[in-house]
Amino acid sequence: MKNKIIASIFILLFVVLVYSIMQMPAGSGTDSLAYSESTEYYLENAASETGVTNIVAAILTDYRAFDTLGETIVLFTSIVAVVSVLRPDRKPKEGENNG
Amino acid sequence: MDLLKDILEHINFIGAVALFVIGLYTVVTHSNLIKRILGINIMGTAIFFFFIAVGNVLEGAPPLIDPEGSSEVVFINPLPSVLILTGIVVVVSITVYSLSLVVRIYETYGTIDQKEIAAIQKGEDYSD
Amino acid sequence: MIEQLPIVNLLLLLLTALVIPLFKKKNFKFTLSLNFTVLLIVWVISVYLLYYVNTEGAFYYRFGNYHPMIGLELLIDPFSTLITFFIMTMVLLIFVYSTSDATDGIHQKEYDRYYILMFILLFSMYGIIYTNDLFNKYVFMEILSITTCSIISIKRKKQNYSAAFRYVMLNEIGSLSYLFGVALLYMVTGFTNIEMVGQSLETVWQTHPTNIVLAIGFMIVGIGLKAAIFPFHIWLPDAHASAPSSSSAILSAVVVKVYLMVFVKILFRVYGIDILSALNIPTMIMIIGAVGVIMGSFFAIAQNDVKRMLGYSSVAQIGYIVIGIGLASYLGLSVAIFHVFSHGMMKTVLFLSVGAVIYQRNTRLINAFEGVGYLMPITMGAFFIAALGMIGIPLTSGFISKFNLGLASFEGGSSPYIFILIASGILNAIYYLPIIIAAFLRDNPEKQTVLSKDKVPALMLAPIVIISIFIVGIGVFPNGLMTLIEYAVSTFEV
Amino acid sequence: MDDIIVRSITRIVIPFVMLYGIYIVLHGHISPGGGFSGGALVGSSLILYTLVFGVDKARKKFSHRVSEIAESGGILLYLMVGILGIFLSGSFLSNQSAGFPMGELGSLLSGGIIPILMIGIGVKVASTMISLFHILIEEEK
Repeated sequence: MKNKIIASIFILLFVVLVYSIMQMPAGSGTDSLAYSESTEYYLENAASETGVTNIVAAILTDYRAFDTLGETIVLFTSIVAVVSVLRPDRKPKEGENNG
Repeated sequence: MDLLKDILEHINFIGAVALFVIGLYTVVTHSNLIKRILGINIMGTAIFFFFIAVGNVLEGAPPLIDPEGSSEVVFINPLPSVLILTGIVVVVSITVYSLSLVVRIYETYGTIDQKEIAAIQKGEDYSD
Repeated sequence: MIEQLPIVNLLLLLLTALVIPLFKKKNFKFTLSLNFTVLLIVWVISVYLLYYVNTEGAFYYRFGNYHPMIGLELLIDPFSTLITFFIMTMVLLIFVYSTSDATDGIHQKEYDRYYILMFILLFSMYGIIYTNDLFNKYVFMEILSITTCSIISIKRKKQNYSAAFRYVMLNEIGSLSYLFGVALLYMVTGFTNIEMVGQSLETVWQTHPTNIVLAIGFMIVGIGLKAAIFPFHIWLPDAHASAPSSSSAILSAVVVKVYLMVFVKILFRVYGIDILSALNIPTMIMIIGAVGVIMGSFFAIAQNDVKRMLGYSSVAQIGYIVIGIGLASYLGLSVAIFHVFSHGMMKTVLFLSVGAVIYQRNTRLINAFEGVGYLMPITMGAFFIAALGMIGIPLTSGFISKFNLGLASFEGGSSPYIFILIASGILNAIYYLPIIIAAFLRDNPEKQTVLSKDKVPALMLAPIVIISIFIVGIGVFPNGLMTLIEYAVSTFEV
Repeated sequence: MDDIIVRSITRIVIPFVMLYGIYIVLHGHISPGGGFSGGALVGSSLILYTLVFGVDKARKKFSHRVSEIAESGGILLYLMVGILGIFLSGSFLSNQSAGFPMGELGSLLSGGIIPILMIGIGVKVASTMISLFHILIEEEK
């Protein structure tokens, strides 16, 4: 019975989301709101400013390079985190110093 | 009739939202830890799908400029593709970390079911 | 040269995190002193930036000198320098404590991993507060959530693993719904820079309100989950109960506050006060905060594990800050930021003194605190001062924030919240006083009534004593901090 | 998995997969792909090697020391390029304004710091994948 209620809550959430999506701008053309002047700037002078033909790579490593730096740090932290969890320098005996 | 046309226009976003709600449902209701990690992955993919749907342009070419001469080609919006490149790596590293936790939980609790873990915890709450 | 300082801060923290694994062979004292010098340098730079920004005015740090519409930028203004100053002061003192108490369940060889994670945690907190771009903030929030989970799960106990796992799951739902909010905003504005989104939202508010309403909802839920605001606080008590005391001090005194400041930044810079009041979001936030204050204190009373009780009392104190934010007035915001400072100090003293008690007496059950006052006068003295602050007794910073919060809510025309403040003061007394009474008035099992010095290393006691002096100091002369907060709050048009 | 057919096939396939991965990383700024996808390809070829030839042989090929250097190396390369940008043009990670050689559009050496950063990211992603895989595999024993 309990998961019937939970399921109906999620269906209600889905219906609300779909209803609100129907009011959102659906324009998937160059006139859509997301296609702002920053996109036009990227497409027009990314090649000339960064000398690279793949604009995604240009944005990734030149305009928003700090994002990608954050990205590599996420990778570095995930290694340190997994090593701190899985790589005991000696087998963790239960009842190690407590508290 | 225009409702159908309207839905067709928004079909990408509706699909993304459906995936998002499914992922949320999996994370919230399932008690098996691995299934909850899968739910997080579904939610992550749903949001990246939504990002791409936002940046999509009908008959838009991938944002590669050919050096010879820029014939009038309509490109898609490159920014969402950059953002989700970063997002995918984030969801991967979160999944790896939570999987390593699940390995440890299985080793110490002997089970990966949230209810059993809670029962064990309730059983010996102050053995600390 | 001055405007390079923010990047110098970030790079120093990052380079130390990368350099520590190379010093495996050196003895551990070398790494500790290296870490301490770096933290000190970054603290000095943050203080200088705070001074510079308040005198010269805010400035931007643009990566690659691109226009903010194209590239990323850091915004160094009175608000971000004040919060980074708070972060670094707290972490510096907690670091001093953790050098000797890191044995609390962490293996000898795990030390360097613990400090790598702590430095990356600091790097991501600095990044969150400095950055002026919504997606960049999301990337740093992810780094913060991985590092906070791993400083909880670094202790090899099974409670830690399950607490860390639950924290990862809830944190991940939080950041993904925040990202969904960012996607919705991008869909309507085409920018991810905070100020540009804020400006274009005013025009878009008339044409596509549903997008903005959905984005506000997802962002509030997302950041609420991460900042442990009341209905989404489930992970905080378990995480605190099992984590090592220095990490739970960092977690509750600093990390949660950073998310609350992100909450303030997004509400008042991205959306602006008129959209918020059109949807009467501030009243909703105040109700959430008030419920959090009361329920948090109720749960805290029912605990008998000290750390879990402190975790619930953190949830209650976060409710205060949320009420301050919800007032959405000049005084309300300055009270919220003041309470970030005062609660940060008090919670750090409480957690570190409990850690010292665990270090010496290996127990953490509330009813095992009998007569500890005689055995450890300094630690329990500091615990006493901090507990008074939490209850809100005059002469402590806790009283100042409660008094101003009452004033602000009275001014803001929502005076019923004053009763909530009084009720929560009483509830705090109900769960803090028994510990103090047990510690000082009852005699301990060893029947020792003469005051003996704490058998705890001096490096652990120093931060506890320093911060408790500050609690009383700021309680008596708050106007020094108040002017800084005034500068910070003036950057928001509230 | 010491089946002779699988071992010989992987011995043939792995160099090509790795070559293709390196190709994608190097041509990241001209054709689609780049640091992330190229690094993932190189990483998966290493994982294939570990799966087929077992962890201890793979550990000899890609030891702890190497994986640690590759990890911090990737980020240090990134930071050095960024700091270079500070000295040359006063802001972290700047490219054209820092006067890096832009090269001719569409050629391999075009785009200033972009190919260097792409290589940094590719090395980082590949070493992260392979060392995570090794940690998780070693946990079984």
